[in-house]
Order: sequence, then structure tokens, then C-alpha cells
Amino acid sequence: GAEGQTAENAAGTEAVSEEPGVNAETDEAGNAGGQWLSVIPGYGNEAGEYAKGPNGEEAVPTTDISLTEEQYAQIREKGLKAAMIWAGASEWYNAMTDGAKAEFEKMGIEIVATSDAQFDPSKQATDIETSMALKPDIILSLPVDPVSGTRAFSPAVDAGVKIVFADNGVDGYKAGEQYVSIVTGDQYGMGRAAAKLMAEAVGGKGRIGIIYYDVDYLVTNNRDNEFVRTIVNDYPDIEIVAMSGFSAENATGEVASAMMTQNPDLNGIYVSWDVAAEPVVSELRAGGYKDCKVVTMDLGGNNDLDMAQGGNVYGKVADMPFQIGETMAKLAALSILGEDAPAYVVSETVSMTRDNMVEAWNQSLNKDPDSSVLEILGK
Amino acid sequence: MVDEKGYALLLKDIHKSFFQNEVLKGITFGIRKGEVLGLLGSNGAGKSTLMKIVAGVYRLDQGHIYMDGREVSIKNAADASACGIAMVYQEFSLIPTMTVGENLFLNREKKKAGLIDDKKCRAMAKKAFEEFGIDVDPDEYVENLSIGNQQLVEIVKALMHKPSVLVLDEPTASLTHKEIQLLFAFVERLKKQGIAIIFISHHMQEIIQICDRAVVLRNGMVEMDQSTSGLSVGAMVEAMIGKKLNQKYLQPGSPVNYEKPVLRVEHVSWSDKVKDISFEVYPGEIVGIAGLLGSGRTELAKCIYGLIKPDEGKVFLDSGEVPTGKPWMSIAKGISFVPENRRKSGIVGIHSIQYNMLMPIWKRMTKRFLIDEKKCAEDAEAMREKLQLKCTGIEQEVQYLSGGNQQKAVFAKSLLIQPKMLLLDDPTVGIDVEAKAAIARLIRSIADENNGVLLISSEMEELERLCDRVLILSKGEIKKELCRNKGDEITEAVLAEAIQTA
Amino acid sequence: MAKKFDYKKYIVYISFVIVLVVFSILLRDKGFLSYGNMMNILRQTAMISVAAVGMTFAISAGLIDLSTGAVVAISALVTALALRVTGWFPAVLAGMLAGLACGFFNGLIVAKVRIPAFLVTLGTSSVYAGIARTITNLEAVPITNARFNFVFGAGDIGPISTLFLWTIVIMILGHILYRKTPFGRAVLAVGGNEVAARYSGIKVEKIKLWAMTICGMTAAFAGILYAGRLNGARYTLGENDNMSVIAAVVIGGTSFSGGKGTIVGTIIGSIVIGMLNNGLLLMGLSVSEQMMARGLIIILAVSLSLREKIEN
Amino acid sequence: MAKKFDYKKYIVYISFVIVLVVFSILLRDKGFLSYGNMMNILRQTAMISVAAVGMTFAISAGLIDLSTGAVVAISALVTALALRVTGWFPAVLAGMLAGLACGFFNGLIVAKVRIPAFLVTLGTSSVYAGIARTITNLEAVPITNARFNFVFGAGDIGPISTLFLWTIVIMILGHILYRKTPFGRAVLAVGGNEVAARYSGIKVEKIKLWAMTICGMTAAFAGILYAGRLNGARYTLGENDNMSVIAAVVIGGTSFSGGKGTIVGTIIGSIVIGMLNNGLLLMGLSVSEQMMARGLIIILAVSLSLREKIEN
Ligand SMILES: Nc1ncnc2c1ncn2[C@@H]1O[C@H](COP(=O)(O)OP(=O)(O)OP(=O)(O)O)[C@@H](O)[C@H]1O
Ligand SMILES: Nc1ncnc2c1ncn2[C@@H]1O[C@H](COP(=O)(O)OP(=O)(O)OP(=O)(O)O)[C@@H](O)[C@H]1O
Ligand SMILES: [Mg+2]
Ligand SMILES: [Mg+2]
Repeated sequence: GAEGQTAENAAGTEAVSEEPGVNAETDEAGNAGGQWLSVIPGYGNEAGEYAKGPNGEEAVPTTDISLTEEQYAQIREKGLKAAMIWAGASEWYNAMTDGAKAEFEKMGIEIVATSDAQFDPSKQATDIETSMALKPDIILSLPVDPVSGTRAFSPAVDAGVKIVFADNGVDGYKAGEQYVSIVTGDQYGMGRAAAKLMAEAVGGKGRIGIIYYDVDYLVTNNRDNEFVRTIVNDYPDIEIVAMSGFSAENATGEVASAMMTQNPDLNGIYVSWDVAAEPVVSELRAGGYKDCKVVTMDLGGNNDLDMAQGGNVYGKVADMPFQIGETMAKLAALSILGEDAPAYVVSETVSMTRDNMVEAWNQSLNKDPDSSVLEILGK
Repeated sequence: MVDEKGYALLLKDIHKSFFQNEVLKGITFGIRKGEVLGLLGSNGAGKSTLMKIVAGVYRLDQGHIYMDGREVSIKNAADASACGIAMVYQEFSLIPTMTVGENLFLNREKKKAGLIDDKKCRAMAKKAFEEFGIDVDPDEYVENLSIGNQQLVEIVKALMHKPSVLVLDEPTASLTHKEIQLLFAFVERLKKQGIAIIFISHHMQEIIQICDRAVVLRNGMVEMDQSTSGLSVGAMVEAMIGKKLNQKYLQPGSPVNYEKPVLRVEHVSWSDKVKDISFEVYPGEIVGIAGLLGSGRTELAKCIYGLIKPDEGKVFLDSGEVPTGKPWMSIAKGISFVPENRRKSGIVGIHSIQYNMLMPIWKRMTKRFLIDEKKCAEDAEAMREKLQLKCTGIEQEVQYLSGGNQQKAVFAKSLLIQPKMLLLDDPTVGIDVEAKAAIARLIRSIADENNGVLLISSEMEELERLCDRVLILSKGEIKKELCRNKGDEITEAVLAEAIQTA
Repeated sequence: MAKKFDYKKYIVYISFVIVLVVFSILLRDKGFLSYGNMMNILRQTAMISVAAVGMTFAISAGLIDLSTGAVVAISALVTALALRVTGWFPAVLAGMLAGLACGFFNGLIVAKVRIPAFLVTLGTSSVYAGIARTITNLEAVPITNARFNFVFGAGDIGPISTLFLWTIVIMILGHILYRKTPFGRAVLAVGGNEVAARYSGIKVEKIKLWAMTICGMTAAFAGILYAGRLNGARYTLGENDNMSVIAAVVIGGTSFSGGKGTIVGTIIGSIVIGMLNNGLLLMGLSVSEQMMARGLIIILAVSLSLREKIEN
Repeated sequence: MAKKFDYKKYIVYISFVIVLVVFSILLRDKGFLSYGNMMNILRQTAMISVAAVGMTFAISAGLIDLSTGAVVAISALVTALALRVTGWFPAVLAGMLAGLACGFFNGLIVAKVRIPAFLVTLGTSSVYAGIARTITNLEAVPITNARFNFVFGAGDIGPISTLFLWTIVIMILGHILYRKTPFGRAVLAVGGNEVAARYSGIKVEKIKLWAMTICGMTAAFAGILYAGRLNGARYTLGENDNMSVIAAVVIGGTSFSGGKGTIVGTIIGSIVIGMLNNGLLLMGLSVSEQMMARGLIIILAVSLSLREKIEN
């Protein structure tokens, strides 16, 4: 959860600055890779089977959330309005929007505003205030910043709007009071799944590098941290030899090539997400590092093509944004009908390799991969 | 050595260099209360530099400045004005985006309770303009004023704060006869109030007319320091350039051929500045245009050249029509233009002499679409030779040339077009006598190659020396034509009279 | 010669009225004109408005500041951190001092090293952004001081947001400094004709230094207001604001090359941009459509107010 | 009058040598000087270099282009989409045309409406970014055309990356256009003194229009190279490049106010920035530290090459 993170992270500051991702040998104390555990922002979060909600709520799978036909009919009668206030924009957000839209259509709910804060917390606060003029009954949102979110969402909370969050909660808010629930991908599960894919990719043994998001962003940090933890704890034969951060997703190519310059024999690289992995893949391709496999998160056309072509990309892990969107809509509806809505809902995780691309796309984004990918796959 | 006492301002052994360029090499002279001192010297002699030292813009390298017998140290412009020194600079030095009133009080605003008292400033500005008899609205923005009025505002600004020493650096360069007389009237009045005035000009007549004493600078030293009574123009010029100069009318090389005009202007009108103007210029002829400030001379030339598209009218060159409003077409057909403001519209200061010269004709300098560097260098060098342009080489940046040589570079640019018709708008503003004479000979020689020349000038002397015919312009109309061949006399006096009565 | 009506001076007011009227009609059912929504707009634009007041000084002096966004973040973080150990007044002071230091550093390089402000602040924006990230190692800092949060952001006095009141205060202070003091005149003089300003005894370097410093200070105050509004600070605050701030100043009628401008125009310019953002969102446009519409409208507004005379 | 050695003209070369030597010593164990790493730097800077060639024209003409990043994205997307239905040549043509259109639109407003290029492109950058997002609704477009991918990005000819070869080609073309043609001379004249250029019969508006168009076209070509390098396109390409491109031009010795510059200097400037990024990374600096170091070094380099003489 987001809580308590601040203090722990503050304590970890020195650890980070001491050894910022330098080329390192294995720890002599036998604690293999120990120094890598505290590099990524927000590393202090505890992992669980599923993560728990911000107030310790148990996670419920998305598949448990559904409405009866009767409930759909009831909702339709109410003629409600909804707003979607996202943090950013990408294929992932598109799928989430599409999922919510599909459900809202069934419920006869009108979508009155859609916005994207471009990761600016104050823009999100503004978007919330502005959309309140449209008097929505439901707000679906992905909060940019849990800290300022407390204040930012207060106009909607005060007006009694049913709020469903994706991914993050907001500090000081309680499910069932200020908001309905949080729907999220299984961040830790995704980290573990990625570690598993990496192990497959390198045949259980080898030297890998990590290119992580060097920005305080909970969801990504959780996934990255869990990946590192899993590799260090569960795969003793896989050695992490380099970690470098990035803050602009277009600027990872330089990071990758610097890493390869110093470690030309890397067997694999983990990158925080798909878009950030694109320049990495291109650098590997250009540098002739055919045997260095890339594992990353989220689906996206360019890297998936590389995977289909048997290139550097070995596997990807994704959550199910379409399903998350649908579930958020359903939870909002349930709450309006006065039903109990679980506080913390977690979507399934999809691991994709070249073998299950079409299925994975359909599960996660509810559509087929790009036509060029299908062509290569011969479908 | 001069005694420190009795001088409102005394300069003693002033030295100043810019990098390796030693401009002033020990200047000493003084000026008394109520005296008007003319400061002369060719372009680049260091007149402005010396005065800017006095005004606190530059710091002297060595030397002393005394005011009323006491040595003063002037480190910046604020120090100078605290000492009672005011200066009207040679270059435009108002804030164009501010009103006249705001400019007058810049950095010395009247305040009430710590804040600027606009009302009081405005009232004082109004009063000042009334006092000087100038019709300028203090609330008007400076950028909307004509150049002449801008100059008058600068003068009033310098006088606003009752200086004890006033420096006027070429104040008459952008004024016409009438305004110059107005200015001279101020000078007389200030003189009576005991203000010491230093007056810089390239016009010898003006110096003789209003100055009590003349100081001539040459090679960084004082070449002459003498009372003007009994001083002749010739003597001053000799002190300036070290030799005598012939100032007579330059005859055409061969008689003008009045059969077929090189330029024909037909019924050109633009806005209310140019009204239905028609005239011709013949090969070998220099036609002058005289008129008051604002009479539309510049606009007429711009209409012909294409910088302004006239509302009506046609322009023909050698009987072929020149499309209006397109300077590049004019250039292609053979019209070139030397503008009145060299710095603003004539040169690209940061470019080399060669680049400036060839600016309009790069397209002609190509071989297979690429610029033929060798030919460029040859042509530019030839032109430099022809005009006797003084420089370290054609690669030197134009901004480092003296004014006269910059003007030669602009001429070179116009000549390389190989014009049939040359339009000149006050081509010798701010240029010293020697360069002026050189440029006059140059203009004559261009005309003598069977080209037409149209010469706009505020200097009657120049028109007298050069023109075979003069058109008198007033309020956008040709009011009178004087032609030597028809027996009209073209002299300074006649021209001045014609302009005033037009 | 009859004087033409100089509509350019009033373009920002005309734009204001046009945008207001058009949205009032288009969005008559969507609460655009409601008191709450109008107050939203004023609250949301407060930070841009405040930073734009300082930017007006910089642009009027012929300079520009591209580091505004990063300074906003630094000052917000410094204030938030200071609030952990002290009361609101020293904390605000600390935030302002941070902004002052950043602005002063910009100004020092601009004035003393004499390189264009665009390039100086292009460089410092990267430096300051790096500092903002480092201060708290990317952590957000929540603010629990209720008085601070009330006074500098989240509060209302009667029906009026304190953020709007601050906008008014800064506008009035800015206006007085800009229009009524020798410093303001000197700024305009430096922007209008630097050489002439120097000849008039104005200390050009000093004026540039202070214009940049003021710009840093208003950016810092904007950061403090952000912190108050969001009850917390984060290194990303202000990241996307730089261009809005510059646009507000220019739409407000300040000449981009310096020498001319108004503070009130700047505030109206900022509100016009705020109304646009608000109205386009209420119209239900997608983010991409909003971006396109905003860009086009800004070009249009600038075209009307800044179209230059051809010089010949 | 002895002429002082004008070291400013060579600052970019001096910087190049200094950065190279310093990193070679500091990073002697970390492979900085290896052939592979050097080729990495050249490959990674290719896009910035190419876009900076066009930017040199714009800045030399006294203009600037803030929409470069968005044009990069548009052209990459257009090319990638076109490759689905046609061969590489028409696709590249389509991408270039898209960039030409964007640059032409910028130029048209700059030249005809006469508002500063900074503001025009501030507006169009938002419009173009909106368009880039809309073209494929934020989706990535993979490219399967192997020949395209080879020629425009991922390929090597012998030991040399095609990206670097393209940089050389564009540099040579740019250099010829800039130094050896009447158009290049006219660009410099317009940037040096617009009024004098107009008086000399140069079609100032046309030159500005084309300078902006060329800038759009090189941005488009940079986009095509991005697409080739990544074997695909997406709307975020080029997003952060604008400032690097401008910095490359200015560090390369082009006067920020126009009238003077060199294309070769621009390319060296871009490589210097690339070496910095690479070296700072190899040194193991964190992202924040890299940002600070880069900002400071840019200010330093610009200080040395652009420090203006004071008027007196
Ligand atoms: N700021 C400067 N930097 C370098 N050299 C300068 C500077 N100002 C003037 N000079 C040089 O000093 C010399 C004297 O110039 P100055 O302007 O004083 O001449 P002047 O007598 O006023 O000439 P003019 O009659 O043309 O006005 C010239 O050679 C000029 O090039
Ligand atoms: N009202 C005005 N607003 C702006 N500029 C003006 C105005 N009146 C004149 N000017 C400018 O001032 C300059 C002098 O204009 P004027 O009409 O006096 O030209 P002129 O008759 O050619 O006189 P001269 O050649 O002696 O300057 C011109 O460049 C003109 O553009
Ligand atoms: Mg002089
Ligand atoms: Mg004139």
C-alpha cells in the first residue's frame, strides 16, 4: 500500500546515493545481489500473494465482481452521468477507457468528460473541479499523486460522487467512505511473473541488467521492486550486474547502450515498461546483441512485432486494463445501488511469450495484436 | 598647459583605446561658460568617443576631467548627469516603446509618496515643449514620431534637467533647414544662460554660424583650437584632412542626352504621402529631390524601387515597365537604392564586406546552382579597389568600418547590381567632408556611364554640387523644377528659397 | 491625420469577452457560467497568473525564463519540508528565498556573463529540475499545517477562494512596481532600447538581474500556492506550466521583444487560457482535441495582438 | 591593429576535444573510448543531429522552432502507416511531406501573419502533438518492412551505422545549401538584418517560409530515422528532443539572434551533447545528477561561445 512509504523511503536515501547502480560484483557477505534491493524508489513496500489495500483490505479478484440483469435495469432507469479522470494516455489507458465505456453503455450511463492529467497532479485537481460543473454521479480515476490527491478529490467527495480508483488510492481516504474501491493490476504478481519470464529467457542462469523508472511512481516502483526481489531471492543463479534508472521513456536507448558497453555479455535486460523498452530493443538490435533477451511489462505493437519475429523481446507481463475498466464501472454501479463493494480488487496477470500472443492481447486489451504481428505469426 | 580655472569643462590629456585601436592619444581642451565649441574631425576621428567619455558611457584610459576647476570622476551616465553634463547622442537613444513624456523623465521620474507622479511629469513635459516651441504630444509613443521630431525630443530631454554642459553630437544630421534654425535659436538662448555647449557637425557652415571656437581632431590629437571669427571653411577642412578640397559643381562628363529617358515615373500615388507624381530621368543626368522633412521624398523613392507598392501609377525603365512593389524585380531590371539609414537598412553589420556587397545578387554569382566563391571574391575586390574602400580585407566585418567606409560598402552593393538607375536617399548623412567629396565624385562617375541618378538630399550644398536638375517636393507633390540646361540657377540659396516657398 | 482605434491594446479584453460569451452559449446547460465554475477557473489559474506577473517583468526587459516550472517545484518542496519543523511564516519565507536564489542565479548569468536568457534558463531549468528531484529523492511531501493550507490554497474567505485573493494581491503589487516606480520604467526602458537605457544612466545589468529575480520569486510564490492548494508538494509541480505562463503574458499584450506590457493584461490572459481549458473540457473534447484547439486559439489570439508592422 | 585569436569560432571543437579527453581519462576502464561505444554515440545522436541541421537554418534566419518534437512524431507515424500499404520510397515521401506541411504551416504564419516564431511554434507544437496523438489513437505502429528498417535505422554498412551515414549525408546537403547557395546567403542576411535584406531585394517572407519548412523537413527525416531505428513509431517520439536540438545548434556556434552559424558546428554540438549523456551515464550518475551536470555544462559551453561584448 501507499502508506508508511514516505518514512521508509526517506531512510533509504543514503543507501541509494551510496551505490547508485554501479557495476558491481556479487556481495561478499553471501547475500547475493543484496545491494540491488534498495535502489528503486519505493523499495520498502512489502510484497504479498496479492498486495493488500491501503488500509489492509484483502484483495478480491475482478472475476468476483458482477451485476445481475436486474441491477443493470435498475441502473439504466436512473440516467446517470460519469466522468473519467485519468493520469496519462496510452494504449493501456485506451483499453481501460474502452472497458468502462462498454459497461457504461450497458448501464445507460452518459460519459460527460474524459481527461488526462499528463501526470501533473495540479492538472488532475483542476480536471476534477472542472468536471464537477457537469454534476457527474460517478468518477473513475487514476490518481496521479496519492499525497495531493487527498485535497484534489475532496470536491467530488464532498458532493457525494461515487469514486472508483484505478491502481492507486489516495492518502487518508477509506474505502466505503470517501471512495468505493480500488481496482488494480496485481503489481507484485506482475513483478514475479516478469522474473519468471526472465528466468525462462536466460535458461535459469546468467547475468542480467535492469533499467528501472527512476521516478516516484508507486505502481511501476512496486513492479520493479518485486522483480528485483524475486530474482535475488528465488533465482540464485541469475546475477544482477547492472541497474540504471531513467526518467524519460524515450531516453532509455542511451542507458541501454552504456550498460552493454560495460557488460557486453548480458543475457537479459528487464525494462520497466513497453514504451521504455523500445529504444532498448533498438540499441540491442543495432549493437548486434542478439542473445540478450528483454522482458518488460505491458503490451504494445512495436516490441510485440520484435517478439513475433523472434527478436530480442522474450516475454511480457501485463495486467488487464479492459477488465479493470469494466470492473471499475461495475463497482460504481454496485455502490450506487447500495450493494457492498469490495475495497480492493485485483485483476489477473497475463504472461505473454511468442506462443500466446493473440490470446494475451485479447485477454488484456480485448483486441487482436497489430495486423503486422498477426501476419508474422501466420494467423 | 591650460589653466584649470575659468573653464566649465576642461579635458586634460585624455587617452582611450578600444582593444589595440588607439583612438584618443592625449586630448586637451576646455570650454567656458556660455561658449559654443564646435568639435570637428573626419569619421572615426574620435569625436563621439571623447564625448561619450564625458557623458560617462565610456571610461577613459588615462587623463583628467575638470569642471569649474575641480577634478571630477565620471564612472557612468548617472555620475555625468549628477555633474550637470547632458548629451544628445549621435545614434537614436530614446525608448521607442515609451511615450515622449516617459522618455523625458527616464531615470529621473518625479515622485510622490515614493511612486511616480505621472500627472506632474506630463505637465512638466507639456510646459517644456511649449517653452521650446515644439509641437509634440507628450503622450504620443516615440516610435510613432517622425525622425526629425524624435531628434527634437532628444534635445529637449537633454535640456530638461538644466545642464551646465551640453553636448550635441551631430544633432542636425536628421533635421531640415527649418528645424536647424529652431535648434540654433535654442543654442543662442542657452548660451545666454551661461551653459557651455559642445557642438559636433560635419557641416562647416553650421560651425561657422553658431560656434565661438572650433576644435579639430585628427589622428587622436587636437589639430586645431581656434576662434571661429575669421576662420574659413577651407582652413577647417585642411586641418581635418590635412589637405585642400575642391567643392565646386561637378560637370557631367558629356552633355546629357535628353532623347530617351532611362527612368519614367507616371502618376505615382501612395497614401497621402505621394500625390500623382510624374517625371523622367535621362541617361547621364543627376536629378535632385529637395524638400522639407516629411515632404514624401523617401516614400517616393521607395515607391519607385518597390519597397512600397504605390496605390496607383507606373514605373518604366528604358521603356520597359517595372512591376511595382517588388524590389527584386527592380534590381533585376536595373534599379538600385541606397537608403537613408545606413545602419538600419543598408548593412548587415555582422557580415563581411563581401557578403554585404553581393547580398542582392547572389543568384547571379552561381555556377551550376552553387556560389562561385572565386568570382565573388574577384568582383568584391574589384569594387573595393574602385571605391577605395579602406579595410583590412573584404572579409572584414562591416560593423568595424568607419561610417564613410560603411557607406561605400552600401554604394558598392548598389553598383554591383549594375544599375541603369540609381536612387540615393540622403547618401552622405553623417559622413565627413572628405568622404563626401569622394562619394560626390563617385555619383558623378556613375551618371557619366550613361546611367540615371536620383539624389534625395537635405544638404543644399550637395544638391548644388551634383545636380543637373532639381525637383522641389512639398506635401507629396512636385512644386517646382530647376534645370541648369534651361538656364535655372541651382545654388544653396535658390534651393533654400524654393523649398521654403513651395 | 485621424488616429486609428488601436484595437491591439485591447485584444486581451476582447478575447476575454469573446471566449466568455461563446462558451456561455455553447455550454449553457453545462454549468460553465455557474458561480462555482467561475470560481474554479479563478482558483485554477491563480498559480499561472502569479508566475506570469514575474514573467511579465522578464519579458518586458527583453528576457525570458524557461526555468519557471522547476522553480515552482523547488519552492513548493522547500516550503513543505520547512513546514515540518516550523510555522507557516518561516516556511513561506524559506520557499520564497529558494525562488529568489534560483532567480538571482539566472539573473547573474544573464547580466554578468551576458548570454541570452533563453539559453541560460534552458540550462538552469535542467539544473533546477535535478535539484527538485534530489531534495526529497522524488518523494511527495504532504502538508498538515491547516493554517498554511487555508491561507495559501484550500481556503475560502466568504465565497471567494484565497487563491484568487492572492492573485489580486500579487497583481496589484506587480502593477504598482511595473507602472508606478522607477524600477518598472527602467525594466521597460531596458527592454525597449538597451543602449538608450544605458545612456540614460540606467544600470542595465542590475535591472536584468532584478527582473530575473522577481521572476524567480513569483514562480516561488506560485509554488507555495500549489503546495497550499494540493496540501502537499511534489517535484513534478509546475512541470508543464512554463509555456502557459509565457502564453498568458503574451496574450495579455506584453510585447515579446520587450519594452511594452501590462500586468492586468497578463492576469486576464491567464484567465482566458484557464477559461479555454475549462470550457474545452466541459465540452467533452478528448485530450488530443483539447490540445489542438488550445494551440490554434493561442495562435489566433497572438496573431491578433502581436502582428508586427512590416519594417522598411 | 593586431587581430586577437578569435577562439569563439572554435569553441565547439574545443569543447569536443575537452569532453572527449576528460571522459577518456575518467572513464578509461569503462569502455568510453571503445569503438562500439563511439558508434553508439554517433547512432544515438543521429536524430538530434539531423533535426538540428534544419534548426540551424531557422535560428540563422532569426527564427526558432519549438514544434520539432511533435513533427518528429507525426512523420514517424505517417511513414509507419504508409509502409503498411506501400514500399519504402513512397512511405518516406509521405513522412517527409507531412513534415513539409507542418513546417510550411509554421512558416506561413511566421512570414505572413508576422508573429514571432517562438509563439507560432509554441501554438503549433500543441496542435501537432494533438494530431500525433490522434493519428493512431495513441497506438504504436510496428514496421515490418525489412529494407526500410535496414536503410533508415537498424542497419550497418561495414562497421558503420546507417544512421551515422544519414547524418553525414544530411550534414553535407545542409552545408552546401547553407554555405554554397544563394538561398543560404539569403537566410543569413535575413537573420543578420531583416530590413537591410528586404532593401537588398531579398524576399524576406519567402526565405522565412522556407527556413521553417526546411526545419520541418529535417524534423520529419529525424522522425523517419527514429521509426527505422525502433522498427516502429509512436506518438511519444521526439517529445523531449526540442531543447537538445536547440542546444546542439547554439553550442555548435550558431548565433542565437541569427545571421551567423555553421552546419558542421551544429553536428559537432550534437555529438558533444551525446558524449555528455553517454559519459555521465557511464560514470554511474543518477538521473537527477545527470540533469544537473548536463544543465551546468550547457550553460558553460554557451557562456564560452556566446558571451556578448558589452556595447561600450
Ligand atoms: N565600442 C567600440 N568598440 C570598438 N571600437 C570603437 C567603438 N566605438 C568606436 N570605436 C572606434 O573608435 C574610433 C572613433 O569612433 P567615433 O565614433 O568616436 O568617431 P567619430 O569621430 O564620432 O566619427 P563620426 O563622425 O563618424 O561620428 C573608430 O575607429 C571606431 O571604429
Ligand atoms: N506618423 C509616422 N509614423 C511612423 N513613422 C513615420 C511617421 N511619419 C514619418 N515616419 C517615418 O519617418 C521617416 C521620415 O519620414 P518623412 O515622411 O519625413 O520622409 P521624407 O519626406 O523622405 O523626409 P526625409 O527624407 O527628410 O526623412 C520615414 O522613414 C517615415 O517612414
Ligand atoms: Mg560620431
Ligand atoms: Mg527621408
